[in-house]
Amino acid sequence: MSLMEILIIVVPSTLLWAAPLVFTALGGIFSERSGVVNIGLEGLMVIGAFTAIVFNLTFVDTFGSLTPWLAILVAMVAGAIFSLLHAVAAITFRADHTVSGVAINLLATGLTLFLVKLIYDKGETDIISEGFNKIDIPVLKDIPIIGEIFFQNTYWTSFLAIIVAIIVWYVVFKTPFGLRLRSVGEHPMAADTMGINVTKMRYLGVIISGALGGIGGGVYAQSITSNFSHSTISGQGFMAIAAMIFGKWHPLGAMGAAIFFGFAQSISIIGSSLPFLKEIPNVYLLIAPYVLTVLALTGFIGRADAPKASGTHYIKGSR
Amino acid sequence: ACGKSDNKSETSNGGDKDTFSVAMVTDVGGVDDKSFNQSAWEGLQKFGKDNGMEKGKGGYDYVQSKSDADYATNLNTLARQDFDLVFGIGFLMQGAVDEIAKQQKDHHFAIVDSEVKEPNVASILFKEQEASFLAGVAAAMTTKSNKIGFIGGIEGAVIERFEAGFVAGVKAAKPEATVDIQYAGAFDKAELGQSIASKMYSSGADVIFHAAGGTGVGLFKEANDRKKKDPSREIWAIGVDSDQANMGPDVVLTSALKRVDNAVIDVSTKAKDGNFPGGKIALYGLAEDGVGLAPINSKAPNKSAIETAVKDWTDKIKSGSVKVPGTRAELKTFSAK
Amino acid sequence: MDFVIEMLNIRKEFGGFVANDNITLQLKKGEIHALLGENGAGKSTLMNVLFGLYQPEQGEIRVKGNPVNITNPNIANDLGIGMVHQHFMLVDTFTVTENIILGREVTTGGRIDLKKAEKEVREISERYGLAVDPQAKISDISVGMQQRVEILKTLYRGAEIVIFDEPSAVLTPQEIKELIQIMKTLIKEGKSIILITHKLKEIMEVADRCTVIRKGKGIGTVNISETNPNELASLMVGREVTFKTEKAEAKPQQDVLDVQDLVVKDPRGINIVNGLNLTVKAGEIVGIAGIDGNGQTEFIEAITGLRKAENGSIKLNGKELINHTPRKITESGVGHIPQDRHKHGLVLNFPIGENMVLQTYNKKPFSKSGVLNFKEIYKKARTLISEFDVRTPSEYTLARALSGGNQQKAIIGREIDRDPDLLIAAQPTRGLDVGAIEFIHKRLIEQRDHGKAVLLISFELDEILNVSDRIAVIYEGKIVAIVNPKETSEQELGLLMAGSNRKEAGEHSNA
Amino acid sequence: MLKRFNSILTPIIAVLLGIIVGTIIMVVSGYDALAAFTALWNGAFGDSYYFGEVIRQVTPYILAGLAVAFAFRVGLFNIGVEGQFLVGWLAAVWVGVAFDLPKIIHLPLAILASMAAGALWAFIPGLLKARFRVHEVIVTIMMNYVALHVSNYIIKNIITDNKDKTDMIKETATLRSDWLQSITDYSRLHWGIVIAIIGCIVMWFLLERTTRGFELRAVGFNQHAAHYAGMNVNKNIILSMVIAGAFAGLAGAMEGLGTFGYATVKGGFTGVGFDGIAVALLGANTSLGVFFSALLFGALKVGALNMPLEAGVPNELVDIIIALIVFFVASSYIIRVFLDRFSKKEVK
Ligand SMILES: Nc1ncnc2c1ncn2[C@@H]1O[C@H](COP(=O)(O)OP(=O)(O)OP(=O)(O)O)[C@@H](O)[C@H]1O
Ligand SMILES: Nc1ncnc2c1ncn2[C@@H]1O[C@H](COP(=O)(O)OP(=O)(O)OP(=O)(O)O)[C@@H](O)[C@H]1O
Ligand SMILES: [Mg+2]
Ligand SMILES: [Mg+2]
Repeated sequence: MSLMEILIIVVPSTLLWAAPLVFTALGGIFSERSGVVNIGLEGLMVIGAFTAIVFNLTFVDTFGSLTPWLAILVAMVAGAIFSLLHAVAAITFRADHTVSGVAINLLATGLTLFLVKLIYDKGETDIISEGFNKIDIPVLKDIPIIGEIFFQNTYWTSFLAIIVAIIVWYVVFKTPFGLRLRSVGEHPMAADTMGINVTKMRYLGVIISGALGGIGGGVYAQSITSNFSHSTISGQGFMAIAAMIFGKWHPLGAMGAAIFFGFAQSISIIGSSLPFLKEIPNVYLLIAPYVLTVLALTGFIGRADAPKASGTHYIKGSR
Repeated sequence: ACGKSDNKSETSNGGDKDTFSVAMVTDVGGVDDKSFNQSAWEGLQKFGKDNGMEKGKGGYDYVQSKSDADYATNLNTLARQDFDLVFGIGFLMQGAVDEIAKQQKDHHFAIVDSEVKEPNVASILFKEQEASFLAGVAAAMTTKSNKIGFIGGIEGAVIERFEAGFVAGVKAAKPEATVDIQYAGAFDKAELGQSIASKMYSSGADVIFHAAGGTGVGLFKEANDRKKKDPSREIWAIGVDSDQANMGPDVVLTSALKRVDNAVIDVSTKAKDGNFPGGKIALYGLAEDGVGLAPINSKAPNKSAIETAVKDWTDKIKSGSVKVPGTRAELKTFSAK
Repeated sequence: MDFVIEMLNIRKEFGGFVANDNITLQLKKGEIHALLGENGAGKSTLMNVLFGLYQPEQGEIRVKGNPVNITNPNIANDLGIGMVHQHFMLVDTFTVTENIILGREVTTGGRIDLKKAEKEVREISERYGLAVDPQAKISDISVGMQQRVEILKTLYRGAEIVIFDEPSAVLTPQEIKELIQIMKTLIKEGKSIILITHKLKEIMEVADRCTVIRKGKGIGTVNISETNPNELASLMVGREVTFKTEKAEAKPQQDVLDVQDLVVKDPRGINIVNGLNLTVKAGEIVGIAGIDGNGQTEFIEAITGLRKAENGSIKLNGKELINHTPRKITESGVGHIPQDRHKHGLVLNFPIGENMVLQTYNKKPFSKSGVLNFKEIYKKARTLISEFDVRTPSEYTLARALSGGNQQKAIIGREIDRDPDLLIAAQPTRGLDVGAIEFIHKRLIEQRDHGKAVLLISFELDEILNVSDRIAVIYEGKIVAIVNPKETSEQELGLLMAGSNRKEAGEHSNA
Repeated sequence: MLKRFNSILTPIIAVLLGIIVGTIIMVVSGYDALAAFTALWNGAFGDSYYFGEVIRQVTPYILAGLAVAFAFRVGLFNIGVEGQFLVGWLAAVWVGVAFDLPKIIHLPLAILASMAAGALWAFIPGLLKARFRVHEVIVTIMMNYVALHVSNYIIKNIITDNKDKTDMIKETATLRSDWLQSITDYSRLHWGIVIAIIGCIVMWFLLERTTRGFELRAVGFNQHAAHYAGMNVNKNIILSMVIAGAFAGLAGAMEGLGTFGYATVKGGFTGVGFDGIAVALLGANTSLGVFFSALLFGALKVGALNMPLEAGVPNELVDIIIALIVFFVASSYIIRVFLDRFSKKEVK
């Protein structure tokens, strides 16, 4: 296989894998930047995947090829609403953020499977007929070499994820909202004295993380699994958290990390066909993404500092 | 609680009831896994309806496991609920069936895809290689690039039978075609199936067969995607276990059928009639109608030629003149006359 | 009326505890109004009420004669009230400009316009003589600079009334001078100031009037021109106070601590301690005077093994200790009252009793073959609690629940009880009230009299001058001068700390 | 006094609230809640068999819970229990099938092997955290996947000849007991529960009564103060992960030597490790708390299996109830506020 051939296979698959992780990791950034640890991203993805699939199955006849796009909007709203539970617990009820996040994960899995059984009277949904499909990006696909590698046989969602990452970077680092969000996650009392409503900002951070986590789940289900079952989302939320930390809580960093995960994942699949990797027992390729991540963190990323006030409660007047 | 349990064991040991009841335990996949759990449940439902039984206690029913640790509990629960015959679906349940069968000697059990040597257990095995051999023939006769793909779930004896039979079928029909074999390492990761399929199609394969349960869903996704994008391209996928034609009317060439439903009905009927094959292996192949090949897609270019060839090979296998290899070792020495 | 602010009969409770009890404060336009009281008297609380952080249970606030209801800092800002907090309210990872504009961002098309904001910040800072680098990160600038950022924050919001809560506590004498200058500029520009400080000298120097509160109650307001420091002090405490710590002549003996050519790097790789030499003898207190950031923290951390030293030698009683583990150093006879009691000194979530054996838990009688003996641990705790007058409900109370002063007494008790040859006291009285300070100073002197070597680090020149037998001035990681407290002045020390050499410093202070 | 009472009352109220909300969900969805709870109860305690199964399920839950709780107490979040559990399971079975030894040696050896394997698996994130400050959450997540694939590989290619399942462990390595099975009507109850209880006691004693525990707790609360006090922070971080991993490995041994007696190739995670997180959190990371919350979880999980059959209610309902309980425990601040208000009124 020539390098070109390898790239033509690896790059779209990398981006396909990365897209849901990018969305969800960006969600994590909003939450943690506001000071609320959100280990419940996995659960929010579950909710997103569930609602997207249910919506898609129900309305595909009405909306046709528009359905998957509407479905991720619905998933976004569902994720945002569900994340309110985490917000109320972690911000208003002063729950330990981690505990509340774990509860979100448990609840999402239990509730969605319960609802699947209630709605469809079986353990998993049917397969959607209208998901996100492979496309060639108009115009760009004709660029020599690059066009073939990056813009053919790929998915709109991958590019949407990259665009959203750039938007998030802009929002977090270039707008008043972002400045306020970060100030609340670093030093809520300082923010309070500057007249910023800490509680409101934190609620917003968590809700946006729910929305993005919902999109992540919706994208995953509609571009990869095509149905919803107990195993649709199994660990991607945690991988998104890993991407967020790996990317040092920076939107573009998290995007890079998610793409790296996608790449490692692709290599583990294509590896057995590459001449120099062929002889290696399969197990090494299977664990490669995870080992590479750990090595990367140990080797050249070093320590990453979370927003200072993340995981803490802001109680007015306490010091 | 004590009194109640006494009560229960009394009835369960009584045995002089007039109705026959049967139930099954699924693995974590559940009865709609589009794979053998589903097939088994369909068989059980058919058996129940044909015999005028009702779903529930005293009729036919199933329990879904939520983890490996639940198998034994569920098997035992069903035995305690007085079902006369309890199926454990899948080789994963082998240990649990073995154990519970030893405890509940008055009940009949059956295990699918594995062997348990107890007098009250029937072991249901399939000659998957025969079905996949036919699939291999169909694939070989369809491919233009002479590159064919095989996606396996987790490596194991059952999937190895699929693999060996498939490769043998390809070789038999078109010796110059090559088969790219890859395992996903999971039965429930559609995304892995999709990536592997994408890789195979991108590197020239035009027919891919999967024996990977839910992972195989990704194969159909990828095939459909590519077909939709470029309808002129010949892209085919082959399903497994049940007829998966509905996964992609334009791309599913055929499916290697594993009629768990038929086997379940067969064993249940035998048990009901007092001929329970306890302690024996019930082996289902082409001859027993336990495996087979689904109808060839009408859009396939040389549909009738394939059908003829398949029929031909089927007869040879049924007659015993061709013995399809069930392991990689056997495959090495296999040669199709 | 010419009052810009009137706080009338303010009452603020914290769950039953009355922090402000019927306090009245009236601020005239263009005056500097001092607010004086002991630790915990309720000063910060009163100001937080004015700033909208707390809601009072009773009382009325008027701004320029109009009754107002200040429910959050935004309203205070809109009313022209700004506050420079006792603990800085700055986001470390932000730049100076970002901190200043936070909540009032300058935008063009939804985007923060940093260029424009920086220009505005530069303009204000030039107008009021508050030199800052608008692009610097807060974590990279000095404490004095950070304070200027705090002031700029209020001015940026167009504050007419600026509240300063203990602004000088963290500053060097030179910086304090600058601050006083700044305040005078502000008044000239038509602002009014409320100044909270424990330093009577400052009040005498800049304030026009002073309101005194004691234990949450208002004692009254006096004109500075009609009073003197002694009167203010007795109003504040409710009794006569002496300002000088009594102590006998020191009798220094052999060298206990001998530091030679010590070099310590900070995380950025700069030699923050840069060839430092110092000896401390048995029976003397050596005070280290210096501006924060000149290496005193790193110096102590190197002695105590909390930070790696690059080079040099640290000898205790002649034995080399450089880069040994903290445990080894502790056990060789070093006691350490750390600068940050919450970070280093205590495990706040442990009972105070367990904190008393933080270093000795693995020694008999507190444990035997790895198993703790709680009976002995709490017996020791009870002894220390009564000996060092630690006010706590019980020895099982979490350290977190104690007030700062009592936490500090517990640490001091623990360190002294281990009977070290060298006792290092880093800012042992920071934020404590007069009574506690007196107690701690006595203990340090007592240790000296028992023949121990004591090394005192403090940013309070008063404390250094009163307690030390010798003063070592640290500047840029070196001891640049050793002076006798009896033969020096605050001015001279201040100049030495700012890097002038001995001769210049002497000339300046004489001039 | 009142405070202590409230701190026991809070989790009880959380459990009740969880059940109430669960009931509402069932009623709204048109299920028979009473039948569901009856089925749940019968499925957990209706019979000595089910009680035995509950205890069997509780056993790994306790140990997995301890594995999370122990690390938590030292300030580390061990999401890697699942992986440590899998390698512990594998190691125990490996020793169980590979050797022929007298029981007195074989069983302890298999147990020790599981602890060593879990400890090793946790040592890596511990070391990376201590040495390079790499976030333990990421490393433990990654180690879970590595454990899954590596143990599958070892089962297939090293212990067996391309099979999906190892042989049964030798009789000399089993935790099972005919007697325990006979008194519980042939449940899979095994001696592991004794080990789990010993595990609780060990964790309590180690943390609360020893100098080592003093250090671990100090590091957990305040690393700076621990360093100041002369404790080796890095060593304690690594040690805490190693001990946590040993607990998780032990949990694996419970499955390998008790419940199953073999190890199989797995398509995905077992979930025990993740359930351990919830167990630990519900138990407030204390050994006694872990014990009781594991009991609750075990009963709910085993009892739930009976719900679809007997009451036609999806057993996911129990997952919802468990999640709600964790949620309410997390929000205990608000429960306490209510309790305080309530008790104040009483006094007045
Ligand atoms: N948030 C709070 N909750 C409970 N009590 C508080 C709170 N804030 C302050 N207090 C109490 O109110 C009293 C007054 O505190 P305040 O901070 O106003 O004192 P202060 O005069 O500023 O002291 P200092 O000189 O130490 O700054 C303190 O004794 C403290 O006990
Ligand atoms: N938020 C709060 N809730 C309850 N009590 C408080 C709160 N804040 C302070 N206190 C109590 O107020 C008292 C004094 O607190 P304060 O922080 O003013 O003490 P301090 O001597 O100034 O200490 P520090 O040196 O830490 O500033 C202590 O008893 C403390 O327990
Ligand atoms: Mg104050
Ligand atoms: Mg104070």
